[in-house]
Amino acid sequence: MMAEYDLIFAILFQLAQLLLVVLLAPLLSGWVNQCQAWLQNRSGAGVLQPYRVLRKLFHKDAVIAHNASPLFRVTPYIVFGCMWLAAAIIPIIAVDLPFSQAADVIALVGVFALARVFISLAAMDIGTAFGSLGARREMLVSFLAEPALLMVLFTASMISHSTQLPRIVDTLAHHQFVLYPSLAFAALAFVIVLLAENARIPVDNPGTHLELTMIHEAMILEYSARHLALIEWASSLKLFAYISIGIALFLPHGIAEVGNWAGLPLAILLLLLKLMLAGAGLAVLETVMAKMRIFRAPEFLGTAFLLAVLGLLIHFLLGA
Amino acid sequence: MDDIVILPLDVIGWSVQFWIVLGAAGLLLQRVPRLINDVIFPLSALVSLSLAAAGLWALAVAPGVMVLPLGLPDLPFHLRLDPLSGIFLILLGGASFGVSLYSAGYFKSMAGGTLGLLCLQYHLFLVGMTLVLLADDAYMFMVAWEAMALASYFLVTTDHSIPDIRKAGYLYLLIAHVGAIAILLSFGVMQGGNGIAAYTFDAMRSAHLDPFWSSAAFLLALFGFGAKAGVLPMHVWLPEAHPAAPSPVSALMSGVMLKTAIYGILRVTFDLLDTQLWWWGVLALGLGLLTAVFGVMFAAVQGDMKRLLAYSSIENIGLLLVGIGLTIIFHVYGKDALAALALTATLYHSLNHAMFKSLLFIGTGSILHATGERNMGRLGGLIRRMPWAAALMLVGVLAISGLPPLNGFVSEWLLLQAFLLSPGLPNSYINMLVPVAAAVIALAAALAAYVMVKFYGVIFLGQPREHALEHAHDADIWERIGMGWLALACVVLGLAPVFVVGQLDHVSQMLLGAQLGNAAGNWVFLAPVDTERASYSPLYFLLAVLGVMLLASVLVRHLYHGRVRRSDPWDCGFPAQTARMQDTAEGFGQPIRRIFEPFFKIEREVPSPFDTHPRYHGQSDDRLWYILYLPVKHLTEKLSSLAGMLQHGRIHLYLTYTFVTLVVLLVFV
Amino acid sequence: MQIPYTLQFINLLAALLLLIAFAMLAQRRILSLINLFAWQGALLAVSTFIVAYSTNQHHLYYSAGLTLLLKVLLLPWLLHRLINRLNVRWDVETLINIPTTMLVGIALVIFSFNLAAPISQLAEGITRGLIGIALASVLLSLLMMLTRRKAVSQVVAFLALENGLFFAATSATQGMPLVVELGIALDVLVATFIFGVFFFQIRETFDSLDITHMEKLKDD
Amino acid sequence: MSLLLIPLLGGGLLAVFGSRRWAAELNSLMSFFTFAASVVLTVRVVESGPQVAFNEQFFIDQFNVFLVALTAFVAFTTSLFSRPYMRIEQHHGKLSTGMLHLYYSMYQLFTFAMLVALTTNNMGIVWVAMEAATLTTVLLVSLYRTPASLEAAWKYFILCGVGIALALFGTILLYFAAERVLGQGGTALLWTHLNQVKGDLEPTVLKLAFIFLLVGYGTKVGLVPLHSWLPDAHAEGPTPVSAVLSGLLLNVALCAVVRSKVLVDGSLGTHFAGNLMMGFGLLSVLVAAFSLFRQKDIKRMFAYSSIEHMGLITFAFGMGGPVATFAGMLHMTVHSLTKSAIFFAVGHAVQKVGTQQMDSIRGLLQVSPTVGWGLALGTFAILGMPPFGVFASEFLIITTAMHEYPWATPILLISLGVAFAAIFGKVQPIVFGETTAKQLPHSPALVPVFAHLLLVLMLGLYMPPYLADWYRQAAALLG
Repeated sequence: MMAEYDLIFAILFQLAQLLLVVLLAPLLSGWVNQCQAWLQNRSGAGVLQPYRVLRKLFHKDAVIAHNASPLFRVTPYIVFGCMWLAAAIIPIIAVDLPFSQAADVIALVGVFALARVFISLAAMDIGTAFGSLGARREMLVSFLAEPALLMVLFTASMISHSTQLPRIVDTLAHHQFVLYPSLAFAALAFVIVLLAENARIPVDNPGTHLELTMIHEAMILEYSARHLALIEWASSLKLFAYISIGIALFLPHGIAEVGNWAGLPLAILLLLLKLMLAGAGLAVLETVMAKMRIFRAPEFLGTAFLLAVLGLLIHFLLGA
Repeated sequence: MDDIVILPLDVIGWSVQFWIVLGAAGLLLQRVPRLINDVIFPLSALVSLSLAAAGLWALAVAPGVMVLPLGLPDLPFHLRLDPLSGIFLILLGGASFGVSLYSAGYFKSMAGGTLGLLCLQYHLFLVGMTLVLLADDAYMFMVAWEAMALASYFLVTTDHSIPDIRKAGYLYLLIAHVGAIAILLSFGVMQGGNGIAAYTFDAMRSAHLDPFWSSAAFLLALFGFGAKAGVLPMHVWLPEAHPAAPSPVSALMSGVMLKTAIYGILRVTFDLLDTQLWWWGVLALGLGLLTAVFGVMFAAVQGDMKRLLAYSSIENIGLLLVGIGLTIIFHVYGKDALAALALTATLYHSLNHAMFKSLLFIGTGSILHATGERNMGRLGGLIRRMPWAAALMLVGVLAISGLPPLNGFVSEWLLLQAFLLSPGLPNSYINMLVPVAAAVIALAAALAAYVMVKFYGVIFLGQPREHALEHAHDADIWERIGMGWLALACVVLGLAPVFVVGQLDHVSQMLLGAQLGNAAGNWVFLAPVDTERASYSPLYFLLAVLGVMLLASVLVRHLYHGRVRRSDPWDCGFPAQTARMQDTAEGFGQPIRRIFEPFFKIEREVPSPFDTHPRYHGQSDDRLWYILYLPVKHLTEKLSSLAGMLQHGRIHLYLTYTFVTLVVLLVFV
Repeated sequence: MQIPYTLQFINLLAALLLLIAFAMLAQRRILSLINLFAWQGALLAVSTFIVAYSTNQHHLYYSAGLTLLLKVLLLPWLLHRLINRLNVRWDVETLINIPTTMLVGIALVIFSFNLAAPISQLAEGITRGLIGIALASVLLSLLMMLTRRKAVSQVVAFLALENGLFFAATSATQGMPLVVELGIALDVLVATFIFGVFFFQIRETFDSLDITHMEKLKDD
Repeated sequence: MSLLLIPLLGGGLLAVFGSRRWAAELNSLMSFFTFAASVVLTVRVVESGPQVAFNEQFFIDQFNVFLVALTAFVAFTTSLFSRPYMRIEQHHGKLSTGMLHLYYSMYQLFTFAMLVALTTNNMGIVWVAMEAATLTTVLLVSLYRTPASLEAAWKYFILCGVGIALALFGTILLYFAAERVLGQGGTALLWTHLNQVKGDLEPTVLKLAFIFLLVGYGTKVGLVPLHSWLPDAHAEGPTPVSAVLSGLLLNVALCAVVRSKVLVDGSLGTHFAGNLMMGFGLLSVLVAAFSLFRQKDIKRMFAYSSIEHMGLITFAFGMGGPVATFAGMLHMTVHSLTKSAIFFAVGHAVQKVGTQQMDSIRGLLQVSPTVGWGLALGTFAILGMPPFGVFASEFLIITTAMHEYPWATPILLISLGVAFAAIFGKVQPIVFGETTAKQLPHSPALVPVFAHLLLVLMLGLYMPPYLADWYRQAAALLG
């Protein structure tokens, strides 16, 4: 009897989080931009700017190249769906999310990969110089970032003997407090991966359309209107997802335990706090760092990969 | 009851005979190629299906045994059908079903005489592979093994007027033969007791070897089967031979024949040898990792689509070998549940690779027919010309990139789980090795995605790079059916992992005495060891993604509008774009080549800015060829020149030989 | 004990046989080579006759007669005719100079005697030690074959080798069965004819009997 | 003993009628009769054990009767093959009628000599017959009267003559030892008697004798380093002659060696002779395999492959024991069949192109698929590719070696691998690719080729029980 109630509540939670993330994600990117603006002594467009952008884009007519294939048109939805899903299975408020039974951390990485492959293919679909350039660079960045991310997650799941995010978070947050040196390395690696995967400085610069430097923007050059809107939304979801992974792994404290309803309000409050902190941190990072040449990127990410593996090794070495 | 127990084997027996008949018929009917295409190949596909069914059936029942009145007088042909053979028979049947259907359409353009011959060789090839899986004594195994090699050799050299193809065939059969010699030696080491009857597998099973000799047997087997599978450093033939063959044959070779080598390694290591040693596992693991990274690295820089696929096959073989290595390690340290996990991952990945690699290879066949072009640098934009092929191959591409919810992801997931669950091995070195290995696997998987994006993007997407491509035609109906079947297999294998794992458990039970089972207990969730540790449900996953997508699109359409306007691509307002501005295959691979520069032997000629007709030529070669193979060649030549000095034509010296021989012998009496 | 005269005589003949073998080895002129060969044949015939007499086996008489017919009369005559027809009365060029050949020959003799010693122990009666001599003359002829470069002289050496064998067959083992000896004789005869045919063919193809012309076939 | 009379008669007839147009048919007919006779004989022997004839001068047991059958069969098929082959040669103006005359008569006499050598019981007669076989083939080798063929024939003649002479010395020593036990006269050289008393023969003498016999007959077998004549003779003679030389004469010589090996090891009680044979066998296999690489002339190459296989067989017989001997005989059979088949195919190929240089023979499959496939399949068979019979015997030999003499297996396997690389690499472009060949005036005889290959294939997949028993008995006989 009780179990059923739990299940129903859990499902409700799941839906709630789905809704929460999809609504909160643009806000986060808006917040990051705003912080950057402040750091650069600009008065930014305000944290709600992304929502306005999305509304505008949705209203416009979609303009599509003559030779665009169905693949091109369906990709935005796939990407959006994947990112939404990814953001939805990461425990940020409470750990009982029934859907994360269906997709563990490896699947999470898989989801990101799926979205990436599709957007790269779509970028090559029109057959413009920039499109394929962007696709190539995106894959180049990712083939080092993805294993690094996987290693980071592995370190955590080694510690918690599980590849399911709820279990990991549960272990990290609610058992006796332990300092994990391996996680320190993992955290460092993760930050780099986060920067790279979300097209941030120093790997990419979302702000510009400078041919020589752009990666993500080069891929979505041909998109417009609702498609572009979905992709933008998806990328803010992606940022949200990454940041919440970081939160879940490295400062999970305060996330509510299974069936602990009382803890929820606090959890939500903490979450917002963490998000704001993380966003501000990101802004700081982007402001203090400089964009690097595209061929420095592999070395940069190689470092991340190395750090992640080191973290894993240290876990084996010290058992912590 | 017995007859029921034996029955699967009988079915297979009939299928094999039927295949032989079909092949012969093909040879006889070479006057009427239509019959071969529209009747024989479809029939043979049905036979494949019956084979797969028999294999599936064999998993459940007790092993069937049969002794044919053929073979050597004291060593007749022994046949045995156990779960291990069963799984690989399913693989063979499933893959060849699609490929045969495809062939019905593919070979339409071929001349009668060649077609008849090819039909015969094709079926002999299938028969050879089947018998390899069934053989239960060394002699029959060798006969089937070499028959398989010979048939495939003739298939590879089907259009032998091209010198490169002859070279490829030569290299292929030579290395295959050397490998076969090693296998024979390994059987010789494993022989139980004396007399020729010691060469039945039963005798070998009952024989007990000391560690040294069993290691020798294992190493020889690893070498021999590795030579067939394309494991480093015996891989050189593979990227030559697989592209050379007609596409359906390449599909069978890459998809199925390589797996027979995996089957051989498993058979020898876990069935014939009664003990394993931990360092075998480490060796296999290391070799596998090297092979995987090497393969994918070279795949990334290929310009020829079939070569690219061939290198990707090398990568997948590497992954399989890693799985085998893990299995050995776990098994040696008594962690049989984990061993079962690793073995399941290996077998699962074998099945998957058979399906999607066959799919991709026959797909390239259609492209080849449509455009007559194997060089990706001259393709492009085919998704608009050949939508069917494009759609079906997209499935294959996603599957081989290891993306959820398709089958490639499941096996990689299982493999990574095996790594994650590994700690606690008594040997600290292995404990150190495991995470590194996991990292390399992840890297290889990610690179595979890179390769596949290049493959699909350059061939199907973008603008056609040549005008000839405007006239490309889509795959015909038989071809679509064949590709459709394989794509379907990829999806099903991806969505129903629980069922598949359940079947694979029979093999784990037989080889390791342990089962993986499914902790989740229901058919939706796949939870290898314990639901708390890990679980995955592709079905829910798929539903969720689709649901979210539909939700999004419906909302967008509903709240706003679906208006679309067509125009020229914007491309940053860049004027005057031509198809030549897209990345070529080589351009797409360039970053990889740059990052892993030391591993390639690169020769390029880059035009200077002042060339009136600038042309670029670049080639990335395999260093191993120059390091390992050429010295052997030179040594042989040196020795043969020594031998040649004996024969210098002067009769006096010949007489002196006789004289000296005589005197020496007389002295040494 | 008093050694029977027959035995002494055979031993003497054996010694002479060996001597002739050496002489042939040393011989430079082809005609005298053939004559020496004829003499060797004669010795062979005589010794066979004596063996036949002392052990009175009748078929040995036949083979003695056969030897006389073949090796003393027929073959030398044939060879002489050949040489006249092909007028090749040149000196024999050797590949290795004569003294070296002699030294090697002596070494061979010693070697074969040592080799035959244990066998001689168990040979009773008159044949003691003859195996050794037979072996020695066989080896000497072989040596001669591989030191001569003219076809004719090689053939003569070959025939001399046959002589050594025949000596072993008759004297040492007191006669093989008749069938065998007839066969052997027949083969020798045919062989000689074929040699003759060859000489003409070689001559007309290479217009010389120098077999150093025939070194074309080789692995290169 | 109609077996022996037929070829003799044939020789006589052909000596008379050899220049007629139907000489070739007569030749085939005679060979066929011989074959029939041998079949009859075989059946009789297999039913009612060994038997002797002509006051023990002739002796047939399971061992030599199988060689007799093989010899007669291959001689028959070769005669079938040589009919069109020789016609074409004549058409090309390479041969005159007189030469054909000589060829046909000598062919029959050669068959006769070999059969005598096989069936006789008298070690002396063995020698005589071997010599006769040499003499008959010498003229066949030099049939074309080209300088090369003359040189080859000369070398063949001299080397084999010397070898044979040494064998005679061995025989004499054998007799010398035997007469102590069996007394003077006829019986002392009869193998059957020697075999009974082999225990009491004088070891030292037999050792000596065996060395001479081995060097002597070994020269004819083509054991390294006595093999020098073999490539030349095979390359320069007419192809049918190469076929019978490779396929038959070598076997016959080996048969003689094996016979004496049985005696010597029986007398010594050690494995002396066996070891010697194994040594020579290994050396031959190794050297031949590496020599293959440098060949340019196709017949020469296959001659070397014959040396290699003879080495293998010698090794097998040297090992002794039922399985190895069985394997040795099986290998004799399949090698004769395959190698002669290959020579048939090669012969026609060479006629099509007009040269024996492999570099200029190309793309047989295009001009005549049958010849091409014959050559390709034959090559794969001789290289020990399953499912052909050669693999079966090699499998048995190697596995036995692995069990008895593990150290020898690497040598064998390396040699086999090298031989594979060499021959396969040279034959592939000959069969495949664009062609250089032209059509022939007479249709080639390919029935023999495929008949042989089918037999070999059958032996690889299925060996009839009676055949197996037959081999087993023979193996037991040789021990």
